[in-house]
Amino acid sequence: MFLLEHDGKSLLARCGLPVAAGVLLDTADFDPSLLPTGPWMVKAQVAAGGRGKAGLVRAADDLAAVRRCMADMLGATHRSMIVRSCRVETRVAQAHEAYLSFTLDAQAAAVRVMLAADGGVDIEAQAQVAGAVRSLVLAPEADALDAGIARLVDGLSPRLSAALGDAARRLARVFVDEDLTLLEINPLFVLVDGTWLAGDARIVTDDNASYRQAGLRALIDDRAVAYPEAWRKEHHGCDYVVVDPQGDIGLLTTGAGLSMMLIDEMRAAGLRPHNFLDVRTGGLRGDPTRLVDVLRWISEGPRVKVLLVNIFAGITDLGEFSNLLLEALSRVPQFKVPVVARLVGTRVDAARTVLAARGIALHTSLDEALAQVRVHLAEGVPA
Amino acid sequence: MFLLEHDGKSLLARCGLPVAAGVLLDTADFDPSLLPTGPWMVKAQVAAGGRGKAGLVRAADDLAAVRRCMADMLGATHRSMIVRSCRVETRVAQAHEAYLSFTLDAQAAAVRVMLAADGGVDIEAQAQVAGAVRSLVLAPEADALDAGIARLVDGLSPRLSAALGDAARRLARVFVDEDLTLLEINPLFVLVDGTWLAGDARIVTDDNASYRQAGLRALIDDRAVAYPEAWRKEHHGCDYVVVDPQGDIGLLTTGAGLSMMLIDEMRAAGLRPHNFLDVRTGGLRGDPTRLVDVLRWISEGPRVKVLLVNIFAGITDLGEFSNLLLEALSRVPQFKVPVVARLVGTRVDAARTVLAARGIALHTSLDEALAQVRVHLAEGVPA
Amino acid sequence: MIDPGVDRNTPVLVQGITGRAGRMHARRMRDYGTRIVAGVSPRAEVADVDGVPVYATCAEAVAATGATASVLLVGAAQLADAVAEAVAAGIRLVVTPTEGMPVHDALRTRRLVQAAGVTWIGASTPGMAVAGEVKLGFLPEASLLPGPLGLMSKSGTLSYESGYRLTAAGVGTSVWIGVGGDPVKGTRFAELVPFYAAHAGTEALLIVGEIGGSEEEEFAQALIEHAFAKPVFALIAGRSSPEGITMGHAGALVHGRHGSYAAKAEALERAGVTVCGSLDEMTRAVSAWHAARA
Amino acid sequence: MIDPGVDRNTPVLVQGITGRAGRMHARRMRDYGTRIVAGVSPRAEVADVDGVPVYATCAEAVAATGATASVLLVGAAQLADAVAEAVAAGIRLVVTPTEGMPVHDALRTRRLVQAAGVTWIGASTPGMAVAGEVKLGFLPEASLLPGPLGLMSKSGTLSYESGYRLTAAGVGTSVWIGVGGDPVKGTRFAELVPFYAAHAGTEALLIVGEIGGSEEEEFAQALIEHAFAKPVFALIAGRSSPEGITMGHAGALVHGRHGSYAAKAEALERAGVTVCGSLDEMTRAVSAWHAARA
Repeated sequence: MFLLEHDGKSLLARCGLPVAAGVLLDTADFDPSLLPTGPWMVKAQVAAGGRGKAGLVRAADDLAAVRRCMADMLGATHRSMIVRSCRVETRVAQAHEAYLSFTLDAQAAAVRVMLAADGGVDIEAQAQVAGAVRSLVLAPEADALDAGIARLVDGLSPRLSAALGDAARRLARVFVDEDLTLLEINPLFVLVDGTWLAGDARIVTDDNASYRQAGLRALIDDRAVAYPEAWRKEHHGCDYVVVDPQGDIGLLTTGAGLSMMLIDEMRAAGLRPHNFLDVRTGGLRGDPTRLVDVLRWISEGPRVKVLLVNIFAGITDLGEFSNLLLEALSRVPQFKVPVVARLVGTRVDAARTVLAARGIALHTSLDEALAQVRVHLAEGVPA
Repeated sequence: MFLLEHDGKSLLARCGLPVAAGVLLDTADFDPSLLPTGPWMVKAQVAAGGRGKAGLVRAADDLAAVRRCMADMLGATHRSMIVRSCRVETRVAQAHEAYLSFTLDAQAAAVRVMLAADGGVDIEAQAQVAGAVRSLVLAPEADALDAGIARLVDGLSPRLSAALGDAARRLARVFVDEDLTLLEINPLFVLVDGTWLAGDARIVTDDNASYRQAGLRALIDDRAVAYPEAWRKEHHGCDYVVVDPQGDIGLLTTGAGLSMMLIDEMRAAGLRPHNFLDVRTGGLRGDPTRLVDVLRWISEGPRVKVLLVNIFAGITDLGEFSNLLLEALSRVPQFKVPVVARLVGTRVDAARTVLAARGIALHTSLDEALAQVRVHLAEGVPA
Repeated sequence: MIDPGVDRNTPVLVQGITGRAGRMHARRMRDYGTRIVAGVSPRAEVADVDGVPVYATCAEAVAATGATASVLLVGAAQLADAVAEAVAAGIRLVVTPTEGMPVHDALRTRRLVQAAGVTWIGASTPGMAVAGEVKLGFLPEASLLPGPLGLMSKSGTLSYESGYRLTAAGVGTSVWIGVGGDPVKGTRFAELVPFYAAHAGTEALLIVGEIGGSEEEEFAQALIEHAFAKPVFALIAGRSSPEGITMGHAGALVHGRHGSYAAKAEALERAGVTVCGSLDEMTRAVSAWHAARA
Repeated sequence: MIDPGVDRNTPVLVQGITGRAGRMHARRMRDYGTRIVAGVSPRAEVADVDGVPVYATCAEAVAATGATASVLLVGAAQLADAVAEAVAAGIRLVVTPTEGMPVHDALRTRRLVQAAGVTWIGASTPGMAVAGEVKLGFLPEASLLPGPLGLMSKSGTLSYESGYRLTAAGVGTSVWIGVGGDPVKGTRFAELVPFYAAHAGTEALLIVGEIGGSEEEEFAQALIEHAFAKPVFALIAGRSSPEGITMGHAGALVHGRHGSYAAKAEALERAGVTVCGSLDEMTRAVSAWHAARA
């Protein structure tokens, strides 16, 4: 998951790397003794770029100014995300700004390290200048990383070479040990005395590795609202995204690719699905709980008028699934929309019998099912 | 620090212990797919007891009810703390309620385990019934704990004995391994099938052990507002408490005991100190930063009219300290109140010279200093 | 180097055979025709599962049976070690349906199999199959009709649906390989181009891709570089997915233009691929080719 | 068992002598009269600090010098191991000024020293002293006048101020022991009652306590049980501290009536202790006793 700047910097700090001292605050009415030493930068915490230009990163010289900045930022919307908290940190003065990043090269099965002596907000412009951004693809072992980093910083001024070499070696360890898939520090401040610290932190963690990263698990536990996808994966074992809050068709579907394709096709046909879902039928194991949860979420769509169930069962027993579905529907009685089922695969005949008993017709053709969805939508329109 | 219930339960869950599934939410306008399976309990997160009687723990059967409960609770004040978040968790039905706690016995240098077959809100009443609460003081090693726990559950019904024995053995490991000083589970739910789960969690962690508890450090990083004392200790290295928001005397003092005593004596004499502070002069090491921070905090007291500096220097060089103090005062120019200094100890004469150059008289008698404070307070009163 | 060639005679291991999934899928694969010669499990007390002998280690299983391929049905946390064990034991083809492998584990495992010259299909793959002959993994029989179409897919379910519709239309598959939806994997679309170019039973190729990553673009480049002469069709899921949000697969993430549907469609079309906008369109296009070739 | 008896002849080690604090306080203690015979530090390259020989381990230092007491100036994370090393080397009295020792470490260390019959003063103690003769720790000279008053304290600074005022009033101390402000510690007020009862140079006792915990209550109980015959004075900080908030010391936490000023004052007064409400009152009361005894 893409960490908020504050969480990224906390991770770095816990790994022993230097960052500007900072605190995460969710109210302008804070206890002043929580602040680090001033003067400060006040930085809205949303998982998106372009904060500076949107006025969401501001300097503050006194406590009153910090409170004013926070009052302005909290509750503001940036790229359709609400600012729920700000990081207030000690401002770094008179530092050189460099750039350093670590990513994975999936094809080369290696770590790509990128370094620019001149970083900051204009890194995209720098990237156009030949030689300004140095880059190497390195094996993920410590020796190989260190050797490559030595080549990357070779030829820079002694102060920059020493500072960026130290930064890169230590950040490379963090990248590997903490199971990161992106680690970008821009700007990386190099101070006059040759020390460095991370001015920003763009970090993407690997959710699959959360079982061996206690800090990441703690973060997900703490911040369901900030990291809803990771939280859902950790606690519900399925993927759910509201793709259209005003959509009128709820989807109960399995398989990421097929569910995405279904949404693509429905939209192309002028229909408005409310949600993406990969319910993972293979993980239900006879318990309707996950289906109950999912139906509750879908029922929250204010305009949802029909539920389309689309399951391609390579392995899942559709008879058993249909029983679970009926049980789940009965546990969400307030969700009273018509149900259209399109099921293909193992024991589809048993499913047909089960669903028929509740008046739900089973389709095997997706086109037919979509036609039935349209009928229900038309019925839902007031005369 | 005393953990919020949610953080306590997350800690237990990360240690592999069973708790009701739950999520921490700070807004009633949440994504419904973050909720665990319903029906739910909505529990306001404040670090104080008596939530149930204050209506801050409520049952909710549907999403609308959850949102209603949260809208009621968020922003409410309980024992002078503001409710900033709620834990919404799956409600446990039809369970027996037991009690289990672990504390430290400082005199015996041992772990006290207390167990009651009948727990819940009436545990205080149970404690009056002879034999209802079983208690043993045990050595902190695993073998000794397990042997003692076997004696504690002996004689209970087979189902309770098995469940509470399992719970106590596993919780004892958590108590020791996670450096807890209090671990109380009340109620501890024992289900019909003999499994158990933690219905509540009162946990106090040892801040001194945070260097070896990554999860605790992550929590402090995440939640400065919820855990201000731990955050301050981690990041500022000093202790600061506002004891009277309307107090008119700011205190720049060192030593916990002497600072407490000073406040006691001032209050007994009808004075109103604003804050407690143990600035730890031994940790300044020639850098005025901590003093600047502290002066900023004190300057936030809306009625602070005078600053009393009281330092007993067994080791600290008072000449050097006085220079740091003047430097710090010059960096907080908006804090314009008169300063009264009472300094005793090493190199007090050098301090007198330094302070005199800025017009600050140095007292060695605390009584004289307090008399001078009264003069300044009287000056501050409008004619 | 990448050689996913298997047939009904290939001796296959199942690592993790004593687990719930291991037992079920070993039986299903065997019922389909796969020559399951042994299982591997650290549970020393189990001598056999449904008649398949169980060994404590891959090395013992390979020594006793001569297995050359292995299907791994073990947990994500054990997967990297299990692949390494298979490679060390001399297995030449590993198929790993397990979901949730940490990316850094996948990176190291990819380096390991490349160094050993072993072919690794996965992780997060539904598996692979030669229709009517052998399958390694989960591919459903309703979608498996023997025929001349090579099929590669990131997504399991979308490929099932594709195969099902093509089966209904009378178009069968030659070699079907699910490369999986993870960002770092053992075998990428582009790396299979030489195999399908050389594979006599494959007369055309369908790739079922999805947004995110750069595999479709690499694949388009490989088609050009290898002067791939057979017709190629593509179906790409996620055209209408919002940017910056992961839709199920960790790899299915679009940032700006990188990984977008438009970028993929453009690259594929430049390489002469017929990009289909829907399952229907894909089925019609492939059926038309199939009918025309007869 | 608890025996804090030291004099000018006691041979004392300083563990952690090569650190900043170790070097400074070793010099100050020696200047005061303490017989510092050796330092201990893992920094093998340092042969001596200000003329004090440095050994790599306590065992070597004890073997070479016969030291029986040790002052530990090491980090909180190393403290438990360092005490264990001192105990294993045969040291009989350890003084640990270090702040921030984890409570569970303190618990295990207390068990260890009790089993070995070793006296441990600390952690978070300013140390102890026999005024005019020897000091182990940080106690400031301005507060140390030889005299007949035994002094025990949880808080460093409040005891400095108390000693300073008493010194100004002409009242000196016999044996001054800072037990420290941590909740779990090596030596508690009550455990020192037999020592002060038997100590010939002590004619009266002052305890400087604070809210939180139950040491003052235990101490009151011990006075009764041992029929302690000398006058006892008490000064307790934190009377006006808010409940449920820690004021600096981890032990200074009041929950309900437990650990409150009122509970402590009541228990002490029941045991015949003169509880003083302020530094002034304490100074007057002790001075009055001191003047009357002459």
